[in-house]
Amino acid sequence: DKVLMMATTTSTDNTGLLDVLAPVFKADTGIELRWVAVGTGKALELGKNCDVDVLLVHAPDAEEEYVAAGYGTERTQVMYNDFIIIGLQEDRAGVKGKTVSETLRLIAEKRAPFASRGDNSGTHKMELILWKNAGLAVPDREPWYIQTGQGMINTISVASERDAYTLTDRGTYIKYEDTMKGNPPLVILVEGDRVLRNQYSVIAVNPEKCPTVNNDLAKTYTTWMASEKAQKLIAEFKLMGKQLFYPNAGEN
Amino acid sequence: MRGSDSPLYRLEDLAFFYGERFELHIPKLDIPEGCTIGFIGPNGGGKSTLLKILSFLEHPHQGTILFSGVKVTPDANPFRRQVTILPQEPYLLKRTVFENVAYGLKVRGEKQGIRKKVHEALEQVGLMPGSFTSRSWHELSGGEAQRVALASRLILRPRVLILDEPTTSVDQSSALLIKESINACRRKLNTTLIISSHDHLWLNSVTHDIRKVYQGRIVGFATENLIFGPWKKSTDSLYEKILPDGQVIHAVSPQDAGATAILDPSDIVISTAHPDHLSAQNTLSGIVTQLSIEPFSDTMIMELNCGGQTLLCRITSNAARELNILPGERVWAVFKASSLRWY
Amino acid sequence: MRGSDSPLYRLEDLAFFYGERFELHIPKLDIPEGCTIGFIGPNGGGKSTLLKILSFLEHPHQGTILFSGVKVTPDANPFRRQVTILPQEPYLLKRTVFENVAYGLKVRGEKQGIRKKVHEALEQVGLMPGSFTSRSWHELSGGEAQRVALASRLILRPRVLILDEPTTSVDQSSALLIKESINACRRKLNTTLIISSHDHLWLNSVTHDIRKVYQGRIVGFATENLIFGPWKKSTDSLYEKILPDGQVIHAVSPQDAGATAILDPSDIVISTAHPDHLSAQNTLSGIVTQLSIEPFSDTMIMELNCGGQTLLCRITSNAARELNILPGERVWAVFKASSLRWY
Amino acid sequence: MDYLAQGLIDAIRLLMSLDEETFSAILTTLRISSLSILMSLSIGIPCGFGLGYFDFPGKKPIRSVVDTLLAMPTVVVGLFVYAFISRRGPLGEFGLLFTIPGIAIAQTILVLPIVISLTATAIESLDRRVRFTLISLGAKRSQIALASLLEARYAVLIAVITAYGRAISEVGVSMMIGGNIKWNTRTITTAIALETGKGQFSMGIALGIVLLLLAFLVNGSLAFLRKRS
Amino acid sequence: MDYLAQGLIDAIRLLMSLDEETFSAILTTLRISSLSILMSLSIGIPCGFGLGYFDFPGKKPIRSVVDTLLAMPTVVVGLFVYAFISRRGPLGEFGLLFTIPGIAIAQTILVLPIVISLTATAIESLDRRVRFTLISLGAKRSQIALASLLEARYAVLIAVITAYGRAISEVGVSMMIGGNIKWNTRTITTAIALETGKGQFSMGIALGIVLLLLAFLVNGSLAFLRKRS
Ligand SMILES: Nc1ncnc2c1ncn2[C@@H]1O[C@H](COP(=O)(O)OP(=O)(O)OP(=O)(O)O)[C@@H](O)[C@H]1O
Ligand SMILES: Nc1ncnc2c1ncn2[C@@H]1O[C@H](COP(=O)(O)OP(=O)(O)OP(=O)(O)O)[C@@H](O)[C@H]1O
Ligand SMILES: [Mg+2]
Ligand SMILES: [Mg+2]
Repeated sequence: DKVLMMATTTSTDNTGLLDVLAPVFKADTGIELRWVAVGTGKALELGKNCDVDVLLVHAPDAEEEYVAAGYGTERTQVMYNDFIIIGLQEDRAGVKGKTVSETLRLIAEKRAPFASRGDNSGTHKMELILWKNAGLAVPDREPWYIQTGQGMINTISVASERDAYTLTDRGTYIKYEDTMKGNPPLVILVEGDRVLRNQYSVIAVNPEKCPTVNNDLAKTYTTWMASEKAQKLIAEFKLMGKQLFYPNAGEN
Repeated sequence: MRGSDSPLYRLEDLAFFYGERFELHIPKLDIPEGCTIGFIGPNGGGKSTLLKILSFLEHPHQGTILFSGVKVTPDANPFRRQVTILPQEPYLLKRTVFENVAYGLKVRGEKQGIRKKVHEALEQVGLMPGSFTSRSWHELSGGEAQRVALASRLILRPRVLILDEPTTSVDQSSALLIKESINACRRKLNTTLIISSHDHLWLNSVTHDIRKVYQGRIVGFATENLIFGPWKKSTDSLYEKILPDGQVIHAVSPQDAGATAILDPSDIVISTAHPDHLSAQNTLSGIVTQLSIEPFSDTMIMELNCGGQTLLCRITSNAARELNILPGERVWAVFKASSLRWY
Repeated sequence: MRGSDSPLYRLEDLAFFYGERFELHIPKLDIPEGCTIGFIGPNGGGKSTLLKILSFLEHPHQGTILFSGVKVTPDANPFRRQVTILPQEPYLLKRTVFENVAYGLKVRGEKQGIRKKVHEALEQVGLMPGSFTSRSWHELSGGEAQRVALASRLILRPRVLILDEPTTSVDQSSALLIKESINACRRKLNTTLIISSHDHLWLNSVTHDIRKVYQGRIVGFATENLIFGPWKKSTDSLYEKILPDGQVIHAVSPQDAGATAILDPSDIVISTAHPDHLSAQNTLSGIVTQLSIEPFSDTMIMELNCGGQTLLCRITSNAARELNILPGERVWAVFKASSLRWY
Repeated sequence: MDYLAQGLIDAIRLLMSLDEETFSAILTTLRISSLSILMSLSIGIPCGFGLGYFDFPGKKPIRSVVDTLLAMPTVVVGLFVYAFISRRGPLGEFGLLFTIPGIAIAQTILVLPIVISLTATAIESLDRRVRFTLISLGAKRSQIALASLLEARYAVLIAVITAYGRAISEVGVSMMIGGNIKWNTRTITTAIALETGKGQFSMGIALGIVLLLLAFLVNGSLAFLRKRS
Repeated sequence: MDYLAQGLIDAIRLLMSLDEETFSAILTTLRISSLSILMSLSIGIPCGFGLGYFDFPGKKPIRSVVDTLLAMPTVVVGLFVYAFISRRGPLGEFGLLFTIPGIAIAQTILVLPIVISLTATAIESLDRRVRFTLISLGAKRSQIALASLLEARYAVLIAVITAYGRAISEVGVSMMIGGNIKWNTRTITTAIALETGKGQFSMGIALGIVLLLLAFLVNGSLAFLRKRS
């Protein structure tokens, strides 16, 4: 039996995308896909330790570093979704429709509560970039800046309990909308900015560093994910009638 | 409440069960205030069970207990602190000797003079306070532990002091001391004393009101002899029990083969020579093993060993003097078959 | 190994401490195989400690024990299964009576005939197997529990049987039974018996080799009288101890005021009238409380109560007969001041 | 393997450098665990005593339920408490969510079964004579409870230590109710979870060592109590 | 609040519908916890007996260490074991990561301190006469151990139940070592963590109820043992 071990981030697992892809992959190639869903940092660490064969992650800078250090090969981008800023309908800082940088400046100025994941995840890294882009220092001990150090859903929960704004990926937000029966306390306020794109890539663990990994299977998987069939499946994957991921294999 | 006419304890139609196996049944028992009453009897007779009931640790399954005229209920009992029991196997709290003896005072909220009282109580049981107070509960010999437990009861100056075999594993001179301490309690504080013991002599020196507890019943008085079955039919009307050495005891119509006979020591006549031509059906030869004075009377108890069966016989001091019998001699015990009453 | 010339136990210069407080010290003690030896003495004397050492439960801090000629070491002891002890406060395993009695056989890997042996052992201690085997450990009276514990030792048929106060809380007829059981052990199996007890009479009926253990030392024989201090100087060479009733005992040069004197019962002369013109300095008046035969001899032990001090006196049976003394009578005990030896 | 060695070095560095973040987490941890252990002892020990000492109808089923609750996952306790104290919950108005008292309440619920069950067993394992002795010496109900607990002090102490260990080491409740908010409700364990999630395994180990040191100190002071008593 | 009620309904539905995913998780949970409890008992009970029964130099420090390890967070145990069994770790070649035996080993390490500490206390709390009685009746060392444990059976049983509760309810180790792989190493607790992480609180509660039912059944069978003995 051919088993491919993958480390991935929680978003792909939590949304249920992998549950759709894995059976088809097995039917096509006879390979059973097993995955552990962890934070991006931990996923990369598992790769470094040769405990998995392939990674599906979304932190471009860390990924490049990882590949450059020789731990991974064949980084292939497969899909993206985007980040959004959500907050209360009342929108006390008045950020609705503003650009991302303006939004952050307004929040900092009004000292409106903002929930940050603070866990080095792809989302957190994106947030750090956004602060920098806005020309602001990353807040730390400000009372309005809530660093949860938790997963996305929990961070959204914290934000809603504290009437805070937060940055989230759209997939998780749709999931959240779903559990709130379509009537979430936090709504989308800022979206669509090009910088908010959230790119997912597949990386095979380098067999030179890790002789025990199944590099062949990893290659097969990478190819399959970039295949038209898989790309179509990704595009068709919907929650509440909404598309979560946008395939972009081969695009640059 | 405390009617001077009603006895301290009145037990009526009381019953306590351990499953099907054992039943303590007491149709009626009065214990007047200030008296001393002793219980004696074979193992498993029910002494400890009775004492636990009298100290309100167990509640009977049937019948009533009146304590100074008031009915005792199973729960919250206003008299609990007036009664204290030294159990058969006393337990010492895992603390020092001092704290063990002082515990009862402390829970009563006493704060003053505890030290002095503890020392007195220890002295009463023959333990030198200096050497014992600071010891831990396990740094004691068996008899010392027994006496610490007693001291922790004496210190309470209770209205009723119940002692379940207080002299087990206590040496003889301490047994004497204990006797004096509890007698002092009675004299000075009019404490009612309820005591069980297997040490007949010791118990006798503390009280002359000794009851026998046997198979869950109070069956008369201490010095009575119990003669156990099996009995088998010998002649038309007589039954017999054969002693280990071949001698025979005759009795009249036991209820069943395993029945137990009671023989009053006063019903036995002693002879220094083998008696002939006597109407009594029972003549047993035996060795005198012990002679002791009976307190508060002009009689003496003679203990005979008749081929393994111990018989207590009551004789007057005069008779003893005339017969000039000493331990180690052979005598004959004579009694009627009809003197054996059935339990 | 089992040299017929070497005694079963040989203790040499043995010492055992409980901190600073107590020291058991035995310069030399031999116990031959097959004998019966008794230990008696006041509470805290060290009997239990000695018996624990003899049963290899404690190891002395100093000195050696040879067991059938082999030196005993603190750890792995090849003789452990040859010796068993009934402790002063026996503990029953939280199982049924049957399992308690059978446990020793089971750990020895015996499988056959256990049922029969358990029944026999229970009968030996006077418990009917039918009514007891299936009971749980806590469904027993004090004396019954004591006897179950004894049965679980008797069943082992050990080479050495050590009993620490085996008759506490056991009734008199069971005490007789126990005596017979352990005597049978000795007769049939040549078991060595080591027994402590406070019941002088009972112990006396089991063995005539009774030692007194006092303040951690073996101080001679059982019937010796101990007279405790305080002593105070009266005349030039004499010291005196005043008894509760005012009578005085004179002694010669105690080491210190708290010293304890030993008085051999054979050193006391009994008189039925107040003796005059006697050279002995001590003449105490007392009431005879008890007379008992001494086994294996033609003597008798008379127990006197001299104003609170118990004195044991040894007289020949002939003398007893001639004097015609009975319990309850007043007599005079006469002995020399120099008869008091110092412990 | 490297993590372990690196973790040890990091642990020493953390403690030596008086790292502010770490000390904030240590303080939060100590606050929460002291609060929760005090609450759970003051509820759990009396309940455990009652369950071990008295005979009453329904005792056995209650005991079974308590024993079963020993298997309650922290996350479930977290969810349960969250349902009550979240804004929309019945106790929402007290604003306990994401606060130290909130975590302490949830931890109390988590460790209560341990305290109750182990205390009840400690009392049940006592010599059966203790009860009669205390009653016959005149102790009233609360005095009996106190004295019985003292008789069983070793077993009760180990109940306390086990409960404390559980409280200080749990993460689910602290995460769910506390929110792992930096400088605020972040405890050592939630910090460990965070670092581990980041892939900073050696930092996780380092914080784990810090936690164990803390536990060692707390146990040490309890052992000191044990000695004195 | 709603999700508590909803959780109850979901729990019934999960069990009634014989939901395959749930049953896979139940089975995995049972397998792991049985394995880990067996291992921890067979190591921990002898160790606990030794620690409670014998006096030896270093006994007290060892006891303190064991008591401290009660405060070991699951994640730290997970990291620790991970360091050994990861491919690059010294035991990497056995491929224990992401497997049931791997989780069981880590859980064993997690609950060992509980078993050892509570067993030691159970033995220490025994009447001091037990030891002498067993020796004098001729029991050899292993027989003494067995009989002492039987004398302390209630306290030992509660040690087992506490340890089992800890093993079945922990999530950090199962997550770290097991990886929460669906159909494979997903246990009830990791499923709860997953569902909670997704915001499916009622599902988390439902799975929590399932877990407690499981624990109740296991305890029930142990209570049955307790009755028979
Ligand atoms: N908890 C119990 N369960 C069942 N039976 C019991 C229980 N306790 C005692 N018994 C039985 O009840 C009877 C009376 O016991 P009790 O302890 O009152 O006797 P006792 O007269 O004090 O005997 P002893 O002289 O041996 O102390 C005995 O036959 C005993 O076996
Ligand atoms: N564990 C202990 N620690 C300290 N001292 C002890 C300990 N056990 C006994 N002792 C002391 O040692 C002495 C001897 O005790 P032991 O039990 O041998 O006496 P004993 O002769 O058996 O007395 P008893 O007739 O009361 O049973 C006593 O003074 C006692 O107080
Ligand atoms: Mg009794
Ligand atoms: Mg003794």
